[in-house]
Amino acid sequence: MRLIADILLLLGAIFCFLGALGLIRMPDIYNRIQAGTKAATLGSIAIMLGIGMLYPEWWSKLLCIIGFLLFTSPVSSSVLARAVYLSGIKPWSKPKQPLKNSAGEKS
Amino acid sequence: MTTNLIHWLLYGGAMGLIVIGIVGVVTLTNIFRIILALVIAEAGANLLLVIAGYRFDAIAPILTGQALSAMPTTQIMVDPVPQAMVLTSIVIGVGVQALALALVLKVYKNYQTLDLREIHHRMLADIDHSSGVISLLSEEQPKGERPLPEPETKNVLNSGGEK
Amino acid sequence: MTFNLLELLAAGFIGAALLLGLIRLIIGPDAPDRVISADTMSVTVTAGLTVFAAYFNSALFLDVALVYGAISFIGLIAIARVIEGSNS
Amino acid sequence: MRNISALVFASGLAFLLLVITWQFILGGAPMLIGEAILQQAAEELGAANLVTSVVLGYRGIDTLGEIAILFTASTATSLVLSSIAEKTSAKSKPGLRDDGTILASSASLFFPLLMTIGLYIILHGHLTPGGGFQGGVILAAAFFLPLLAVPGRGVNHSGLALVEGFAGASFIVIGIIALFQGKAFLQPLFGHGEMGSLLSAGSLPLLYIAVGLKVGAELSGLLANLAEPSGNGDETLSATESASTEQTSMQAEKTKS
Amino acid sequence: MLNRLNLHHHLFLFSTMLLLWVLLTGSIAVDELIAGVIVAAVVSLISAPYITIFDGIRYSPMALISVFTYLGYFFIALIRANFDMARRVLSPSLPISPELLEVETHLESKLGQMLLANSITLTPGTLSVELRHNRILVHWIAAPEEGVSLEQATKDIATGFEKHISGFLK
Amino acid sequence: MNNIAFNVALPLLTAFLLPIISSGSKSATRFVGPFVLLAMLWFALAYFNVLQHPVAIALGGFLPPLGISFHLDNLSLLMAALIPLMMLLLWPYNNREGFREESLLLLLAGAASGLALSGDLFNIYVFYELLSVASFGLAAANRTAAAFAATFRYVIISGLGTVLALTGIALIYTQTGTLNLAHIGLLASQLNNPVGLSAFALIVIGIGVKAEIFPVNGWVPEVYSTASPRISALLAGLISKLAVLVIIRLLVVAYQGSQALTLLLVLGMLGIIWGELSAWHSKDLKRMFSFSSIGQLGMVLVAFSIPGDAGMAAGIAMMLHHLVVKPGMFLLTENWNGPIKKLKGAATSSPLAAFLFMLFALSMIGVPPLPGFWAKLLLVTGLVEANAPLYIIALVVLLTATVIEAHYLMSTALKIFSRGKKKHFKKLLQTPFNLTIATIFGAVLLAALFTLTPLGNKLNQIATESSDRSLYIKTTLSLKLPPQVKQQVSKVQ
Repeated sequence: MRLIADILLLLGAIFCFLGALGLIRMPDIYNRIQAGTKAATLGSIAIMLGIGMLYPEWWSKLLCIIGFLLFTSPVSSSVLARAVYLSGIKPWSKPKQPLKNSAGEKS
Repeated sequence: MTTNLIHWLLYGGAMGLIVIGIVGVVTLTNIFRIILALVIAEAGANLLLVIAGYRFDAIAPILTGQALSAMPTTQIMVDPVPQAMVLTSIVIGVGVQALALALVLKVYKNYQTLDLREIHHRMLADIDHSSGVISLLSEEQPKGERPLPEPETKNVLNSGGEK
Repeated sequence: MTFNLLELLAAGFIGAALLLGLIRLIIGPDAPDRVISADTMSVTVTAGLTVFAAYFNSALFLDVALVYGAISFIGLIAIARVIEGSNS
Repeated sequence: MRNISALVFASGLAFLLLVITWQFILGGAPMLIGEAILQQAAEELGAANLVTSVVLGYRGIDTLGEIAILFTASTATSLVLSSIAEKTSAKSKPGLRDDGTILASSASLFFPLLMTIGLYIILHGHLTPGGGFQGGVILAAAFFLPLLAVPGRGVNHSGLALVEGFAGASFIVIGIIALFQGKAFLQPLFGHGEMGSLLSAGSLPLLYIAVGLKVGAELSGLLANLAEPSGNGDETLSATESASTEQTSMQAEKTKS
Repeated sequence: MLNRLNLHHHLFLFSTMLLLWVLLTGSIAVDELIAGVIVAAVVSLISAPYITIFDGIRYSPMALISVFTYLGYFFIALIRANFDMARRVLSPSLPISPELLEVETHLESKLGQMLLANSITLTPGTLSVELRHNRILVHWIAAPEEGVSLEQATKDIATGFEKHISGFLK
Repeated sequence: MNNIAFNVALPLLTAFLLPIISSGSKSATRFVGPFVLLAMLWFALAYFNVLQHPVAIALGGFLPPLGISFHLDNLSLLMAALIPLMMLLLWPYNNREGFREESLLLLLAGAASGLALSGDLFNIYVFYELLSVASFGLAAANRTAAAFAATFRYVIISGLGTVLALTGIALIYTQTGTLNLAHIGLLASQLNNPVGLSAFALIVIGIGVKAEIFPVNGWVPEVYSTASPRISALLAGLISKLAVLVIIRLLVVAYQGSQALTLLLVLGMLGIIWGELSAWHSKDLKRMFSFSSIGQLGMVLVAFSIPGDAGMAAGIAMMLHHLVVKPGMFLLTENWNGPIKKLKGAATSSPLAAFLFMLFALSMIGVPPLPGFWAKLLLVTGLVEANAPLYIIALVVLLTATVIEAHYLMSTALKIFSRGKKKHFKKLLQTPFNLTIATIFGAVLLAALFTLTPLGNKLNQIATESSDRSLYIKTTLSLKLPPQVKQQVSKVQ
């Protein structure tokens, strides 16, 4: 039991780390949001599941935190992405490619 | 030895925050940044207060689990008094900051600038004007025609005080 | 509880993640970059607080994690709205 | 000149504080009353969270002063901002774009969630690290989130005033009831209950509910007040503002032209 | 009719809040439950007038099942997303070709649209930026080189979730 | 017996409920406040009559030093009685605008009472902050652009003071492990080191923002000339005294050494020099009075820095004198706020006001029969008896300051009594309301002149009582001590 919990913990921590690494490596803000949000969310959930296995009496509160995180994390990243988009920052694209015309418009 | 080092680092850090904040308050000219500096200084003072009750290797002063039945508990706990004080002083800080921000809004609305020196000059001119004393400033710039600076501070948060 | 090697390793990774987030927070270059790194860090810290709870064997930290998550969410939204309004 | 003197002052202060730090008896504070409180608070008050015993018991009047400070700050803020707040509350904020659907929907989803969490934190203030202030902040956040999502949304100021007035008054009234029972002002009432359960620690949870509602209402009011007239750096408002004195209105006209 | 809907609405809010309370306290002692009932009642009474988001919920047993299938689908997508992201972050060449594009949704309720947007955010390589009417602006980290049409993008990104969400939301 | 707590609880309760009351009936708002102030006055006076020796009251039933205690002696009760009295005199009876100013004034009254009574360092800090925030709101209540700017500077300087005071409190806590003033006094030996003394300096400078102490009084002229005269009168007359009270309590109880006294002496002298010179240069009445208020508070500080009963008596006398004179003067500035040279003929338009101005000015300078003279005499004899080089310097500074004071006040008086043009007269007419209140202050001053002997006796009694360190400590800690603390206390002793 403890081994599974530990593996979950480690996996989650590694995902958190990869998210932060993505934050450093990605070229522009949209990609950073992508890397940061996804990895950190799954990483945190895995960590909490691991903790829940270590301490079964905590599962209800951990479930609350997981649910909360699952709602807040995408919302906050969408809101931030929207703010960035509305403030006029265009997404980075590979330099050699021609720009596509459908990118900036919205209905 | 490590305990002492940790203590010293904590106290030094808190003092450092206080000093940074106060130096900021005294030297900055952008009134918004002055408030931020004040916030930093307050954070330093709160930190100092809370580490006054710090003990190495102690737990939070909340009884849980077995400790509830076995009183008085054998575990070492940190001092609860500074924690209560810090709670109080944080709330006090929030109130003062909100008031200061409201005043910044009004001052900016009236004087169209965030530069403290500029605001101070205009305020003194206003006081002189209302009490009928003709000061040096208002002699140079006749009444009612004090030039307004360029409204370059369109966005309060980002543009800062580089003037 | 005392941590075994795997758990210590996990804690180390969390610390490293926070460190990397801090680097992004410092180098910026823009406000949104800093904000997203703060957001990622806050999610990581929420997870870290549960690890803390396990280490100190005390469920109290879970409440702290919950409140921390809620407050940082609100803070992030507020800052995002400011960014949105700023450059329009 | 001013800068130099400021620097001299600041460096003097820095030197003083560093000397103080150096002088510290390493190893921490003697903690006289802290130790005594740790020893006897649980028996005396029956709250599992000893910080709560200090906040509401041993230093209850500090807490009264503190909520009074929040109230004062909010009153003073509304006094400072009142001349505009009445004018623009109906209109939407000029600077912000209209709301995004994601945020608007999630705001109305989070409103009840955050409120429940806030009330949970308040009600368990004597058992867990939470309490009136922490929970009050979450309540305020719950009210602030819809305001962030839909900036034009008006806030029910009179309702907030009602809540903050009665919450603050009930804190004092609980204190005065103790006085009428022949005890001291703000002395805890109603016995201890079973340690660690929800219904324990006498009147402390009641006090914390009052504090939580008060803090929540004050902070919501403050945030709403600050959010309403700010206009996000877009200063067209100052031209229309009817200033209270001749002077400011004169200045406002200058701005307009 | 309206009244009935209102009652549904209140009951749903109330039971959700009560569930949240029980999960938070982690106990079903009598005093905690009573406090929970009071809190849930107060919260649902206060917030019900402001909350129009729960309109589109289908109350049926089938809906409950599709909630679970949705959750399963979602978690699989989340895990896939993470391995995908890990691969991109770790590979030295940083294989990304980001693009902003739109997808269309047929969900009508606000809650459904929001869930869809959130799901898109947490799935492989996509991030929903803006949701307006029934279009979602998506940032796709690995858009095909030659560009995609609206229909194609919708099919690639949104349809899977939409199918599951429409099971319990209008 | 415990009902002195009402002096704090009642005004706060009323202030909390005032928004609700005012939405019910506007007229009730106007008379609820004075009624509460009357009740506070009654509570304070009731204690004053029966009090034979100092008493401590444990709030919440928790014995000090664990809980917070109120310390009641003649000095604190005198202040507690003066607070509602001054508030009643300066209450905005004619304010029809709303409830906010009244609410802030009530909060100010509650905070001030708490500050006067409290015997706990952190509790003092809390009430001090409440006092500050309420006074910010009152200072900005005029809602002019200049008032906002002045209040902003006031807030920032105050915030700085807050941080310094909080740092000082934290340092004292790390040194002694307690917050109760009496308990700190018991452990005073642990504060006799650089850390303890710098804590005192930090607290003095932090609290000194309200007491208009030298380095942190930049806000004084601006706020006093932008706020309405009633508010200036309140801040200069009453609030500054409460801050001074806190400082002397700390001084008496915990810092008996000479360094702390020297610090106060130097700060006081700098305040006198700066204040009086600036007052000499100022061109309008409001700012002249603001600066002279700084100078006067410098004198108060110098008085308190004299060791022993003599200093205490002189300081309290100066404090009370300033508390009566300065509000009266500020009330006169309502319609006399032009430049001083335009005040020609003011005496013809409102002779009573001119007479009052003359009375206040003469008393402030210290012309013999008036109370100001006796206060200054006490100070001068105290300085002479102290007989140390620094005190002699202070004496010289004081006498020079008196000469300067006499010069600017008398030249202003000359302007007022000289003949002016007729068309100015209407503008210089005093409003009857303010004039009435100022007359009351003048009457108090004159009444003091005729009751000098009993006043002097009472003053000496108060001074002896409040400069008695062991009495203060004994009063608070003679309540039944919890066993753990008793053990620690005996260990320390």
